[in-house]
Amino acid sequence: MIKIALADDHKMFAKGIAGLLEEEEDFNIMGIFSNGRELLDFLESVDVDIILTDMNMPVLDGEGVIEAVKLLIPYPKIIVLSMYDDEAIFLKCQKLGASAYVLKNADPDELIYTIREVFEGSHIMNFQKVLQQ
Amino acid sequence: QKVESMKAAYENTILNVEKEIREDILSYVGRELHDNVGQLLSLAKLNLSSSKAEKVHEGKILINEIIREVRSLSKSLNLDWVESITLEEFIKMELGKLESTEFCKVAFQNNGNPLQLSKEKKLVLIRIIQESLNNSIKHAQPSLIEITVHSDNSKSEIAIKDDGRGFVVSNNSEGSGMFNLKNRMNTIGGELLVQSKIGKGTEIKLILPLSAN
Amino acid sequence: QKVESMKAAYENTILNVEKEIREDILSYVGRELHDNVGQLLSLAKLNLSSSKAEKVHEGKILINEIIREVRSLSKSLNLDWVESITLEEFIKMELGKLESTEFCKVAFQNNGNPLQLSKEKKLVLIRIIQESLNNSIKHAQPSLIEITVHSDNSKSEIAIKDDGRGFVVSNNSEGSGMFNLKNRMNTIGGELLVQSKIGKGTEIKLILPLSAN
Ligand SMILES: Nc1ncnc2c1ncn2[C@@H]1O[C@H](COP(=O)(O)OP(=O)(O)OP(=O)(O)O)[C@@H](O)[C@H]1O
Ligand SMILES: Nc1ncnc2c1ncn2[C@@H]1O[C@H](COP(=O)(O)OP(=O)(O)OP(=O)(O)O)[C@@H](O)[C@H]1O
Ligand SMILES: [K+]
Ligand SMILES: [Mg+2]
Ligand SMILES: [Mg+2]
Ligand SMILES: [Mg+2]
Repeated sequence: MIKIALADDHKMFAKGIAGLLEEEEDFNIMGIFSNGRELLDFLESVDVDIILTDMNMPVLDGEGVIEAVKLLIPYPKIIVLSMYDDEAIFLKCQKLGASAYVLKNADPDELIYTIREVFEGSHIMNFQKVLQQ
Repeated sequence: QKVESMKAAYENTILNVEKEIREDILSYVGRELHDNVGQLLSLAKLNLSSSKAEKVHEGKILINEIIREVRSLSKSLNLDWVESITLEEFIKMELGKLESTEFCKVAFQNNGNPLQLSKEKKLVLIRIIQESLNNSIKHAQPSLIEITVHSDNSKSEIAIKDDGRGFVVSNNSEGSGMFNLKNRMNTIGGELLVQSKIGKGTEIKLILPLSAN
Repeated sequence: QKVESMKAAYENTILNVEKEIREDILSYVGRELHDNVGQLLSLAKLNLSSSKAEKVHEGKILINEIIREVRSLSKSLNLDWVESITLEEFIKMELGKLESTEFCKVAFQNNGNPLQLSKEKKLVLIRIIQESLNNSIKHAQPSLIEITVHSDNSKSEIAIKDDGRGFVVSNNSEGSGMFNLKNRMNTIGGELLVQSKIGKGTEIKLILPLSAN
């Protein structure tokens, strides 16, 4: 089982994505949160394998999530789920320690595929590939 | 000559207010397109590609939601709404937006006569209310924002109140956005009063004598 | 004192130009949302409700198209583009829009040095070019619209030319939009020339001495 936690301030989007991922037999959605702070609070008591995070969120945004997770609880791997097809933002996330960057309007299989790759440690970040999704 | 310069100040205020309202709409719609419609579209796309009939159905429902959002955005871009809406309706709309983002609770009280305002005064009041709400959102961390409108035969009064952190008025009200709001209120023949107390919240009162309407 | 009033005229021109550009974006995006995105959404919805797999597939492709449209609209609403784009890029963009609606053929010629313009002058030129294009679209029924940019060490010259029906310049150029454009060109230290001949088309020439840049 791949244990997943999700943070996105667009509630309908967060719920929708969680519902879609829940359909995969090997995915288990442990929690859905509407900002980075709530997610971090949750991670204090629950272990997950993969964190999916939005970039733009109130209180604590995607960058804040990556920084805090890398510092405090380095185990879970982080996938950024973003609206921005912007290389500067991609590079920033990579530098901070994200394991993958997926566009919100990428092809549906891409996200599921990337989650499995990141879980197995075989994913390679590449901005050109992000754009082709 | 004094009349001349007052007229110029009045016209200048109206021009600036219109510009700012337009600017606000532009960035509001841009943000909504990116943060809301864009995300809903992505989600719809993901759902529609699912092999589960139920998810595909959800995707179609999302399309309806998107159609509604796009329609309402395209309406807000047509500035005619400023003319066709009453100030009371505008206030309800702004509070409704706030409520839907779950930022805080909101309340609206409206008693006395309906407001009677020229288009220009309405524009200025719209802008001042927007700015006052922005301040509560940016600085106050309130649990409740309340707007009260009361109009009798001598004056109209609009109060924008939050129960947030408050601030020391004397330190902040000079040479700032707040000063600008006071000025604008004066230009249309009215008055703006600020009351605030640390830990107790802030109230902005807009008073417009009926003669100035 | 004359300097004062010239300065006032200049600032007034810039203000008005900005306002009109904003107004234009507002109505462009409003129209696009309503006529283009709205229609695409309705079409997508229809396709997605079909029982034919092929139609459903078309519906999904439409969603991708809508995602692209919404993204580009949300970009155009962020007014930063006015500052981050060169006039040459702006012209290409406008001609590109025209071409994509298949209204007529378009051509762009650019030779000499790249234009060096202050933000204000760029704004004014953007607006004059928009208005000239609007005139060609509204009045000329052209088969080709061509814009030429030429800049040397003494002056910059921009020509907007259509091969449409043309008009009698003297009858039309007073007290009208065209007069306003000439005025604006003068305010930024340049000159606007109109050449038109019935049945032969129209050419608007914008000349800006390098000293005025
Ligand atoms: N409702 C409020 N609650 C708490 N503090 C407030 C409130 N309104 C204003 N303030 C304080 O008063 C200051 C001045 O407000 P003002 O609107 O003039 O400027 P600003 O909001 O900081 O900047 P701007 O309006 O230009 O974005 C604020 O910085 C804030 O400290
Ligand atoms: N490219 C053109 N081809 C043919 N006729 C033109 C062209 N440009 C202008 N005209 C004529 O000149 C007249 C004046 O143009 P002007 O831009 O001043 O006003 P308008 O286009 O009619 O109105 P407005 O610009 O305010 O929408 C037009 O009504 C039209 O008859
Ligand atoms: K599951
Ligand atoms: Mg977000
Ligand atoms: Mg403020
Ligand atoms: Mg015209």
